[in-house]
Amino acid sequence: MHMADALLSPAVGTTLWAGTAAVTGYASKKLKREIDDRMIPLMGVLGAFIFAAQMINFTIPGTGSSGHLGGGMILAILLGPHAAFLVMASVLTVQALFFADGGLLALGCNIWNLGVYPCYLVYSLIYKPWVGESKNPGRILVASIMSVVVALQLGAFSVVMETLLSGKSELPFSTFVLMMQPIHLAIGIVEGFVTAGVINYVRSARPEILESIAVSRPLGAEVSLKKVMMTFAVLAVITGGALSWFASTNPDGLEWSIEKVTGKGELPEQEHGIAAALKGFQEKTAFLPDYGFKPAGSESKKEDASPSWPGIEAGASVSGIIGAAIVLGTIVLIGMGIRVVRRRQG
Amino acid sequence: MTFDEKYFDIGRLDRLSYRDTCVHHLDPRAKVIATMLFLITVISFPKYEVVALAPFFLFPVLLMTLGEIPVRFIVKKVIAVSPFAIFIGIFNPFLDIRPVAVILGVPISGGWLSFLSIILKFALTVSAALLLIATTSFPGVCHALRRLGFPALFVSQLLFLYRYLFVLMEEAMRIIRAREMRSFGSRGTGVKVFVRLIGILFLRAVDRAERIYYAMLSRGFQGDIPDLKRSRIAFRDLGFMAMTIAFLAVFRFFPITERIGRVAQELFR
Amino acid sequence: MSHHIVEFKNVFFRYPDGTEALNGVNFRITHGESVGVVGANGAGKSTLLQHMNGYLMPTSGTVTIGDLTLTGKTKREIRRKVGIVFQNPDDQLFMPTVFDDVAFGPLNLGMDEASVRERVRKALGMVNSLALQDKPPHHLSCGQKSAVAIASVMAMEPDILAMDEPAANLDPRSRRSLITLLKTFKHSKIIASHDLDLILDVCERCIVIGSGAVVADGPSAEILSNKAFLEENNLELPLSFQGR
Amino acid sequence: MSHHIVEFKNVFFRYPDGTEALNGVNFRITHGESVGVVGANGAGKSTLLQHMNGYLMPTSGTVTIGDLTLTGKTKREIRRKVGIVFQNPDDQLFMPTVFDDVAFGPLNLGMDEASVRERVRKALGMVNSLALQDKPPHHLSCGQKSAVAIASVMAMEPDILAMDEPAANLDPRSRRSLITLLKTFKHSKIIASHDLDLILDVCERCIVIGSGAVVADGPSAEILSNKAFLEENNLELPLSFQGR
Ligand SMILES: Nc1ncnc2c1ncn2[C@@H]1O[C@H](COP(=O)(O)OP(=O)(O)OP(=O)(O)O)[C@@H](O)[C@H]1O
Ligand SMILES: Nc1ncnc2c1ncn2[C@@H]1O[C@H](COP(=O)(O)OP(=O)(O)OP(=O)(O)O)[C@@H](O)[C@H]1O
Ligand SMILES: [Mg+2]
Ligand SMILES: [Mg+2]
Repeated sequence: MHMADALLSPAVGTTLWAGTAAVTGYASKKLKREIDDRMIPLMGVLGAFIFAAQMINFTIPGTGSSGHLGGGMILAILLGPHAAFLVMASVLTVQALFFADGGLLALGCNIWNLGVYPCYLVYSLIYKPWVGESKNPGRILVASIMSVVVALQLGAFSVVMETLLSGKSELPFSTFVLMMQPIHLAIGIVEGFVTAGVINYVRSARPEILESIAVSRPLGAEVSLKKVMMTFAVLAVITGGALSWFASTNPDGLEWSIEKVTGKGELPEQEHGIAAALKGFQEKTAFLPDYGFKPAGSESKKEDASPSWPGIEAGASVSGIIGAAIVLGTIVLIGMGIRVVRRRQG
Repeated sequence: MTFDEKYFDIGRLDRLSYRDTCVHHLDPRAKVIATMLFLITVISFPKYEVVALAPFFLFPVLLMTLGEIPVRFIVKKVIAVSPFAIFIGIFNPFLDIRPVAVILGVPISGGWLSFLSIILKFALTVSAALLLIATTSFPGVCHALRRLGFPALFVSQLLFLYRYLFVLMEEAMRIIRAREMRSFGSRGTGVKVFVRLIGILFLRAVDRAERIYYAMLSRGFQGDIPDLKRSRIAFRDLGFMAMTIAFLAVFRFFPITERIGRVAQELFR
Repeated sequence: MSHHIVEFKNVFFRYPDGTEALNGVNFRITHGESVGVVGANGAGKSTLLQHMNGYLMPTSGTVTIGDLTLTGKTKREIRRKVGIVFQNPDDQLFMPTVFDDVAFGPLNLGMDEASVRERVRKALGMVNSLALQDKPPHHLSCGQKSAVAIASVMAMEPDILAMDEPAANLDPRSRRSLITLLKTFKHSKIIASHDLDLILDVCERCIVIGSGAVVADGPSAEILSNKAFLEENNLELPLSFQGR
Repeated sequence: MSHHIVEFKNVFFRYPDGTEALNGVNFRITHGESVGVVGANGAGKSTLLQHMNGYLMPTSGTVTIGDLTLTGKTKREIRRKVGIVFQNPDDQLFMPTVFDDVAFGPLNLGMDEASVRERVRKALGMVNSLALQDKPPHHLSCGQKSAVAIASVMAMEPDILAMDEPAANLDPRSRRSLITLLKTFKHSKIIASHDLDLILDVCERCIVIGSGAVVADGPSAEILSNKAFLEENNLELPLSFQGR
C-alpha cells in the first residue's frame, strides 16, 4: 500500500514531506542526546533485517506482494519509538530509491503512514500501556495483533485520504475505503501473529539480547502519553495550516475532492469554484469537434486558462497529439544518437 | 518477483551506480535537487494533462543514455512496480465518463485522459527515482542528503542499512535455501517455521550489530561517523542545475508541444 | 545404478547482475566416485555446487542427476537425492536446538518419531556431536556448527553428497574425522575446497575450475602434484607435498 | 618498550549462559613476538582474543596491555594499541566503500585529510588491494574482503595485532601472500588458527589452549612436532610435517 508519486499532488506531497522531516529531526535529536553508541550499528542492521524479513514474506499465503511485515511494530517494541521510527524511515527510503516502491515525493506519505503511526502513535497509545513490562506471551500476542491492525488501518486510511486530497483519482471515498480497509485488516492479523511470534521467540531464545537492547533504551519508558498527544496536536495544526495554505494558493482539485469525501459517494456534481469553471470549459471544448483543427496562435485563450489548468486546452487536441508524437520521436532519436556516438567512441 | 530476483535487482542497480560517465561524475547534490524539482514539476500538472508531459521524457532519456544505463532494465523495473498506481488509476475511465474532447470524431472521456496522465506521470517519476540511484550510488545520495541538512544520525544509519542490506539479504537467501532443501512439498514451510526463521534472522542481526560495534570501537569510534569531504560543487554541476531548471520551467509554463503540433499541421496542410 | 550419476553438459550460468560465473562446464561423475573441485577464490566452485540441486538453474546447458534432467519440475525430486552442505554452517542451522535442526529434514520426509530419533542419533554420532543435541546453535563454536551442519544433511541419507568447503573452521582432529567419515560414505560425493590435502585424501578424482570452466579433470594424485599448473590457477602444492 | 607487552594473569571468563570458556589463562607476550594460539574447536581461542581489547572483560583475573591493566576506563586507550581482525570480514567492513572503511580508523584518530589518504594508500597497498578502493564491500569476493579487513586494521598502525582464523576461505595463493604479509609486520602479533602450517610459518612461539586453559607454551617448531601431545589436544602434526 505504498503511496505512489503519480497519484499525488504537489500540495499533499510536500506537506507530508514537511511533516515527516519534522518528525525525523525530532527523533534524531531525541536519540542523539540519549543514545548509546551501540544503537547506531544496531539500527542500521535491523533496518537491513526488516528488509530481508520482508522479502521472506512471500512464503505466507495471502499477504500480497510488497511485504510490510509489521516492521514498524516489531522495531518499536524492541528499540523504542525514536530509533524504530528512524529505522522505518530509512527502510522506506531505501525502498523508494532501490525498488521505486512509492517514489521520492510519496516518501513523505509513506514514512508517515508506515512509520509515524506504528512507532509513535500506536506504540505509545496501545502497545506500551497494555503490555508494559509484562512478559506474558498471551498478552503480547493480543497487544501485537491489536497494534498492528490499528497501525495498518490508520496507514490504509491515510493512503485513501492522501489520494483523494490529491484529486488525481476518481475513486469515490466510500468505495476506496471499502477496498483498502478490509484487505489491511486481514494483512494486519497475519502480521500481528508474526510480530508476536518473533517477539516471544526472541524473548525465550535469548532473553539477554532483549535486555541488552532495553538497557540502551532508556527513553523507551520515558515517552509519556501527554508528550505524544502534544506532539500530534502540534503536527496536526502545522499540517492543517500548510494544507489550507496550499489549498488557497493552488486549489487544484482540493476542494473538489473534499466535497467528494464529505458529500455523496457517487460521481459528484461539481457546481462551484474551480470545478464549475472547469466543467464549463470542458463542455465548451468537448463539443467542438473541429476544435483541434483551428489554426495556431490562440495565445489569449491559453493565457486565461493557465493559472489552474494550463494544459487542458492542449490536452485533447489533435495538434497536441501530433506535437507529442514529434517530441517523443525526437527524444528517442536523441537517445539513440547518443548511444551510437558512445559506441563509436567506446 | 521472487526473492532472488529482488535481491539481484538491487545488486544490479547498485553496480550501475559505480560506472564512470559524465552523469555519474556530477555532484550528488545537484542530481538530488534536480530530480526533486523534476518530480514536483511533473506532479504539478493537472489531472487531465497528457500532451504537455511528453517533453519531460527527455530528462530520463538523457540520464539513461549519457549515463549508459540499460533501457530495458529501467523499463522492466518501472513495469514491475506499476500495479498500485494502475490499480487506483484504472477506475477513472469508468467513473469519469464525460467526454472532454473529440478526436477525429471519436469522443474521449475525461477518465481516460486522467488515467493516461497517471500512467505517464508514473513512468516519469519512477524512472527518475531509479535513475537517481543508478547514476549517483546510494552512498552518494546519502552524502548529498547529509550536506543538504538531513540529521547526521539518520544518514549514518541509512548508510549502515545500505551496507548490511546485501549481507543480510544474502543470509536470508541462504537460510531459505537451506530450509527448502530439507522441506519437501509444503512440509516445513508453514507459519511456525517462518516465525522461527524470522526470529533466527533477527537474533543474528543483533549479534552481528554487536560484532560490528566491536569492530567500530576497535577503530577508535567515539560516537560520530567521520566523513572526508570529497566532492565540491563544480562549474559543470551548476550548469547542469541551470539547464534542468530552465528546461523544467519552459516546458511547464509554455504549451510548446502543442505548438509544435500546430506548426507541423500547418506545414502538411 | 544410474541414479547416482551427475552430469553437467555445457552448463553456462550468468548471475542476474551480469557476472558470468560458469562458462561451459562439462563433466560426468559416475556412481560411487568421489570428486574434488578446486580453484581460486571466485572461480565458480560454489556456483557449480548450487546447480546440483537446482538452487541455481543453468542459463544454458543441462544438468542431469541420475535419470532426471534438472528442470523446474524435477527440482523437488532431485533435492531428495542430493544433499548439500554449504560454506557457512550458520546458514544451515535455523532451528532452535541442534536436535530440532537435524530432525527437520527427516520429519519433512514424513518419517515416524522413532525413526527420526534414530536417524538424528546416528547422524550426530557420525560427527561426534551427540553431546550437543540440546544446545541452541548460536551457542556453539564455529567448528561445532560445521559438524552439526554436516549431520543435518547426513540425517537425510542423500544418494549424492555435495560439500562446499566443509573443513574451513574445523580443528585438525575434527578435520581428520571428517576425512575418515567421508571415506566411509560410499555414494557419490563432490567436495569443493581450498584444502588440497583433504581433497587428496578423500577424492581420487579432481576437477580444477578457473574462470567458470573446467581447466583440468583427472586423478587427484596427478593434478595436485603438478606444481607449475597449480600455480597458474592460484593454487599451490598440497602442504603435505611441500615438506619442510 | 613495555607498551607492546601482553599479559594474562589467571584470567577466567564465564559467558552469561554459564559456559566456562576460560579457566585461568596465564601467559606473557613481549615486544615484537609473534605467537600462535591453537586448540580444539570450542577450546576458547576466540574468547581469549576478545579479551585483548576489552570486548569481553575477565570474570576474574587481569589482562595487561603495555602499562595498562584492562578495565572499563582503560578500554578505549587499549583499543588504540590492539588491532583485532575478526573471523568474519563482513562484520569488520561496515562502511559503504573500501576507502571509507579503511579511512574510518585514521579519521577517528583525528588525523588530517592528507595523512589519512596516505595511510589508506599504504594499508591497501600492503594487501595489494589499491584497485578496490572505490568499491562497496558487498561486491567483493570472500578473499578480497579478508584482505581489506586486514588493511582496515593495519591502517590504524596498531602496536599489537590479533587475528582470528585469518586464512579460512582464502585460496592457497592468497593464503601464501597473507603469510608473507604477516612476516613483514614487525610488531607483536597473536594469531589464532587451525592452520598449523600457517602458525609454523609465521609464529616462532605457540600457545596451546585446551578447555579454556594454557596446556602448552613454547617454540612452535618444538610444540608442533610433538605428535603425541598434539593428538591429546585434538590437533595433529602440521600437514607439511606429515609428508606422504
Ligand atoms: N550472488 C551473486 N551475484 C553476483 N555475482 C556473484 C554472486 N555470487 C557469486 N558471484 C560471482 O560469481 C563468481 C563465482 O563465485 P563463486 O562463489 O562460485 O566462487 P567460488 O569459487 O565459490 O569462490 P570462493 O573460493 O571464494 O568460495 C565470482 O566472480 C563471484 O563474484
Ligand atoms: N556467545 C556465547 N554464549 C555462550 N557460550 C559461548 C558463546 N560463544 C562461545 N561459547 C562457548 O565458549 C566456548 C569457547 O568458544 P570459542 O568460540 O572461544 O572457541 P574457539 O576456540 O574459538 O573455537 P573454534 O575453533 O571453533 O572457533 C565453547 O564451548 C563455546 O560453545
Ligand atoms: Mg565458494
Ligand atoms: Mg573461534
